[in-house]
Amino acid sequence: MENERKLTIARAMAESIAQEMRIDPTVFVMGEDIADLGGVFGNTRGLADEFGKERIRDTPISETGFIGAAVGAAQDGMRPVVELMFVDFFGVCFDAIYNLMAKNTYFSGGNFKVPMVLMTSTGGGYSDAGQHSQCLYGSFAHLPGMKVVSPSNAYDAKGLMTAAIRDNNPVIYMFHKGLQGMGWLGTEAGANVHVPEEAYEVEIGKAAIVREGSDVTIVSIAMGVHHALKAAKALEADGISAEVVDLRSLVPLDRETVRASVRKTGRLIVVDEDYHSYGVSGEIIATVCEADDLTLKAPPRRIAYPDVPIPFARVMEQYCLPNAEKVVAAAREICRSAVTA
Amino acid sequence: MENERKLTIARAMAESIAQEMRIDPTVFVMGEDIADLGGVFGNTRGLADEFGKERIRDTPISETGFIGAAVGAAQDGMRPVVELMFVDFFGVCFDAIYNLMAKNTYFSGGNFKVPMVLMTSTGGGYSDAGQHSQCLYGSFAHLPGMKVVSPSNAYDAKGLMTAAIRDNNPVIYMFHKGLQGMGWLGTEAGANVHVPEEAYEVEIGKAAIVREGSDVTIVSIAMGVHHALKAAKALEADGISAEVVDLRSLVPLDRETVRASVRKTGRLIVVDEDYHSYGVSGEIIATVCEADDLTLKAPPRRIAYPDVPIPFARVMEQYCLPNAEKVVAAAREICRSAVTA
Amino acid sequence: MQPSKETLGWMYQTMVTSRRFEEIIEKIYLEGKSPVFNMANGPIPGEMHLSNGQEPVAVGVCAHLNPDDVITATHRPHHQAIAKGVDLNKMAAEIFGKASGLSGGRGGHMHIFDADVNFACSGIIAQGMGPAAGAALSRKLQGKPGVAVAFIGEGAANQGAFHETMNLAAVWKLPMICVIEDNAWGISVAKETATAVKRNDVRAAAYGIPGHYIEGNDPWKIYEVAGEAIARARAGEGPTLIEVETYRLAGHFMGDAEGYRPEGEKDGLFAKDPIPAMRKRLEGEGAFTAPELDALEAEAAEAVETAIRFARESADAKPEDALTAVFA
Amino acid sequence: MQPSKETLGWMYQTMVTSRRFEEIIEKIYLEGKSPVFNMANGPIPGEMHLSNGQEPVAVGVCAHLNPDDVITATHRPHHQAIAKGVDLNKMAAEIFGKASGLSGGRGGHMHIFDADVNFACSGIIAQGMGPAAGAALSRKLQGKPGVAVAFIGEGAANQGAFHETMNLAAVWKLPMICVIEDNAWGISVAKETATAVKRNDVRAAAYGIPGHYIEGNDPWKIYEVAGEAIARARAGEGPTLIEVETYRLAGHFMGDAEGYRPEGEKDGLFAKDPIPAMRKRLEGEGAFTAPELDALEAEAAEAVETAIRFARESADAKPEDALTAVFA
Ligand SMILES: Cc1ncc(C[n+]2csc(CCOP(=O)(O)OP(=O)(O)O)c2C)c(N)n1
Ligand SMILES: Cc1ncc(C[n+]2csc(CCOP(=O)(O)OP(=O)(O)O)c2C)c(N)n1
Ligand SMILES: [Mg+2]
Ligand SMILES: [Mg+2]
Repeated sequence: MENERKLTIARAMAESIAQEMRIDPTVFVMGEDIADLGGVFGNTRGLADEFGKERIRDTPISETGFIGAAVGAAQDGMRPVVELMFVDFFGVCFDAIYNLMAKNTYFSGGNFKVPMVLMTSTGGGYSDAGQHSQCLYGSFAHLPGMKVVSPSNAYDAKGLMTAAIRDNNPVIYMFHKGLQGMGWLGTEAGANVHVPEEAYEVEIGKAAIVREGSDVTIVSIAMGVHHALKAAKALEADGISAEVVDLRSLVPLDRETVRASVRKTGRLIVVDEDYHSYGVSGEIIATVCEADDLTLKAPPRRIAYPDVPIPFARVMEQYCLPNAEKVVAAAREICRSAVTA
Repeated sequence: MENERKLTIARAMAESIAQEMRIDPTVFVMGEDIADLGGVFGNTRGLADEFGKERIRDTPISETGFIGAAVGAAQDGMRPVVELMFVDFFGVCFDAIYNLMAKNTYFSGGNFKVPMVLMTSTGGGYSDAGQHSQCLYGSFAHLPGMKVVSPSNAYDAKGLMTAAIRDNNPVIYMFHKGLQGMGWLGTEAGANVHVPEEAYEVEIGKAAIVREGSDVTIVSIAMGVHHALKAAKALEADGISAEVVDLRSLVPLDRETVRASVRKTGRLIVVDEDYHSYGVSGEIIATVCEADDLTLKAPPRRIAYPDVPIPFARVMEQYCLPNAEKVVAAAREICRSAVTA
Repeated sequence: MQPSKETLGWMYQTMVTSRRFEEIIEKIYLEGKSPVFNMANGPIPGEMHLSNGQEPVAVGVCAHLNPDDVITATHRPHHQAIAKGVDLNKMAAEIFGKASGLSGGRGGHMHIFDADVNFACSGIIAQGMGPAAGAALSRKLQGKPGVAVAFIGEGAANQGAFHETMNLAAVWKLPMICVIEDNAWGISVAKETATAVKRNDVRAAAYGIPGHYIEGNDPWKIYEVAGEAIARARAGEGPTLIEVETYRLAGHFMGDAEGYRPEGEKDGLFAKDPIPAMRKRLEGEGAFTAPELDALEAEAAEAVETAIRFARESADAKPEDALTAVFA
Repeated sequence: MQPSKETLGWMYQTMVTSRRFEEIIEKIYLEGKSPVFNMANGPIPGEMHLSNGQEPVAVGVCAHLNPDDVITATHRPHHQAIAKGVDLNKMAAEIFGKASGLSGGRGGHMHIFDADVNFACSGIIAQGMGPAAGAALSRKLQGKPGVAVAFIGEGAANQGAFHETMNLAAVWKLPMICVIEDNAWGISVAKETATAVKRNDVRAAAYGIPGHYIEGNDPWKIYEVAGEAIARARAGEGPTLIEVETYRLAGHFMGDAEGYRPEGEKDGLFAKDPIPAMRKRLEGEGAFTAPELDALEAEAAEAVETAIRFARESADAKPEDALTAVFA
């Protein structure tokens, strides 16, 4: 395309934050290594130069302190964008997140608003072992009072960030390291797409059909969407037409888009890099199965991370991770009837 | 019964701990208000008198510190039993729980064992509002490396505690406040059952069919089991025969017992006092629906806590909580075909 | 810095308001809870933490605050809320779980939130610290006046949040004050078995900021020390740590048998009840006449009665409203 | 307390072992990562945090420890592991993700665990603190000898876990030492912008325990101060807090361009490299001859080469073994 402006997710995030900071003096950013370093994952690069270190504020390694502070600032009229460097660190500060940030609006009967964005990196695949590679989508999505989003591409990354900053509620913004477009983490080329220069919003709570198909619905989020898209391409050769749903938001969850797709295809596969049990994959399957007007042609399948901590050794980690091949195998299995028919 | 020795869950827990402490000098207890006060929920009552305050050790309000310390003690040959007073407080100390306690065995390739029990109270129903009434079953069960149990009655309470203390792995022991048999929290009479004097184990990872039936399977845990049993009784009058499965353990999850029951009944209801989405209810439904050899006669149903923080006002909280009536209504709806047949 | 007569009158009256309020709440709390005490029953269900005896801390600090200033409080928030000027009627209604309550019954006694006077709570120990620092940061970033005070208990000073936030406030020189109410107990655990130092003011050294310990639950001294700290914060000179010796005249929560207290401790505390003590001094120094103080007390009692009546007569929360106000 | 010649030789040699080990790891880490640096590639994937320059802290402390004593380390654990006597072959194999590694490849460089010498890690900042206190408590409860040392960075001293654990260790008088390696940086954030006090030893006052700050990355002083603290702990007199000025000669992790460092800072640090400095003093004071030191260095180099060879030649972890060892 002539006017294409392909950005990485990292740059798309930073661009959205910068644009909002220009028009809204209450927006500011806090986190570890976000100023001079521009964020370990590049999503605040350049901001300190433009906005200075008062508004782009490096913090001590005190997540409970500064996320709690963000809650207080948000209640006092600011719109903090805060970074928890790796989602894996949520255990040192989760009370500030789920008992304060997520509940103070409710506790106050709506009299306090907590408009803040907590951005945090997810995902493995580059041998960073068990305390730096998790997704934990389910851990956040399970608890009420916070919206949860995760983009699979730069267009959504910018639009979701803009929507999140403007939202009057707390939003957990999870970005997958493997999609950031930072060379040193590998790059999923499919994540770098055209991003309009002007500010725009992608609606929080709205899933996207990123590929249409008729035989099987593959539901995923973030990195999993790329596995699904690759699988869908491979399945074409088998004569299997796969529809891919990119959830984009886990909370609110766009159950209707998922159900409508499965109503059409009659088959469901969920791809989830988070742990298998008690998480996203179970919820999506239940969402489909509990619908009264929906009959599956085959049992649903999930390709999720097994219920084990994430190992360091590359061969071990890759063995555990979802990938396109696993999706293809599952689709072939449950679509056998479709293909023979 | 002549030789019946009905205990509350609180007393059954304390009895198990005392018996293990008598035979194993490495067992000790740590937590807030567990010594002189005997635990806010009575489950360590009497222990300080018998074992002294070195082994029954009151802690500062420093959950990260003392749960982390329990991990270090467990790795050094002790068997700590630790109390997190309310499960709602997990946010101030979750890293010690899920990144250390749950993973150090794996990180060390099995060279470090972490034999400890983390007991914590769950559940609402008595207007303790949104930071003191949660169940959070899904939050713990979702993350690998720790076993998760929750008893519905005093017999299981003792046997699961004994098994947990003897286990070479970390076990999260969740006790529901409404079942403790502490008068001031109300008392679910069904939880107080005969408990043998001698030590015994209830196997971790094994569900129990606590009522047999043929038309619908009601799966639950802890307080929900009592709702299910009451519902099952009420449903008898309608000619609906309900089977009740008490999971007892969430990790490992006894998927086979659940599936076998639903294979027989063809219908599933999950009762879960934890939040609706991305938790236990979705996982159980998915477990059943993904089984290849299982056909449901009606869509599965879940009676869970809605995805909202827990309100203080009694009428609001009761409106949200699962109860027998809600289970009965769901069962009637999905069993209509059975009854007319 | 000595309080004016007007301020002293306000301090005394506010202490009495808080005390009368809790005395009535205490009575009503027990309604429906006998013969068997079950927290779930009665017009006020759930936990109930009274602040009887700790009123001097609230009034000594809040005498220096205006509605724009921010407070974060704890599971034991009534005295602080009343001293900060939280709407008494709506607060009573909240404690009763009524639709007219501050939060429409969603919060209850442990979650008192009043945006009009910038008052918030958390029932999680020490977790008001971060939000107080954040409010202070917000003022600094916006160039708006105002200080933030985090009230915590002495037990809370052993929480990670205390440490992280004090360091943050100090390194960023925030207009924040941390006030520790040292009532000697965290539920059943005595300060000396939980805290490695006798007095938490020494912990100010860990943040390079001023620290003060105030003995004797003394409203005058609290007023003075808090006044200096708040003036310092308003002047942009950064945070202060203040610990105040105070007394918990009630159990940790209602229903607490307090078997852990050494014998006689309670009697000693009652003898030091700060309200009669303050009245005695006010009269003794001739600052107020007995009839003046009686009048202040009568006004306080009336305000409390009005609030309780308002709460009693308000409509219950609507059950299905439980599902609303999750998001703004 | 002055180290014996034997101890000095061990200290020097161990520092050299650690340095040689990391120099080789550094080289191999870059294999497969050019022309495009991608962490996921090469024989050693993932993050790599080198401890070059910080060796004196590890050897000065560990000179007083035996295998029964306990260490908890961080994301930057090599020097401490080597000084504690972690099996070098198995450690190298672990870093390569081999089946013969300490944890069969499950842990990698940030999760070095060796039960034989009571060595454990956590990659989460300050989260080794609690386990160290717990190991110390375990010894106390069992009446067994042994101390526990938690190593953390200066940035970690602003974490809640630091505070909670120091208080716990002090109030329970545990045989624990917290050693803070002050390398002036937490990734890109300078100590003075993150920490409200210049030196963390003043924080000992918050726990009523001894605190020491050691300047100049000096192995002799570290040996002396650590020795006293460890002796104190062994004697049942409780914990000590020690902060040591040290230098991070490498980036935070490999791939770090260190753009945040003031110009020239790195050159100044290289000039203070503790290994040549120690060699110079050992020779200068006549404690060791040059050939003696050469021999120690040669032995160190050989041990490292053996370990790297062992690691290289070991079989890869088996993919499906990822599913094992979750539970004991
Ligand atoms: C993180 C956390 N741990 C434990 C509790 C339970 N708890 C409620 S009040 C309390 C004691 C608090 O003591 P202190 O801070 O001295 O306040 P006080 O009750 O004396 O006012 C405890 C342990 C809690 N609410 N939050
Ligand atoms: C709780 C937590 N927050 C943030 C990080 C990310 N992180 C890893 S190392 C590091 C800097 C640590 O600084 P310091 O404690 O001084 O140790 P150093 O790296 O200098 O050895 C940070 C912020 C983490 N691992 N854990
Ligand atoms: Mg107290
Ligand atoms: Mg450092």
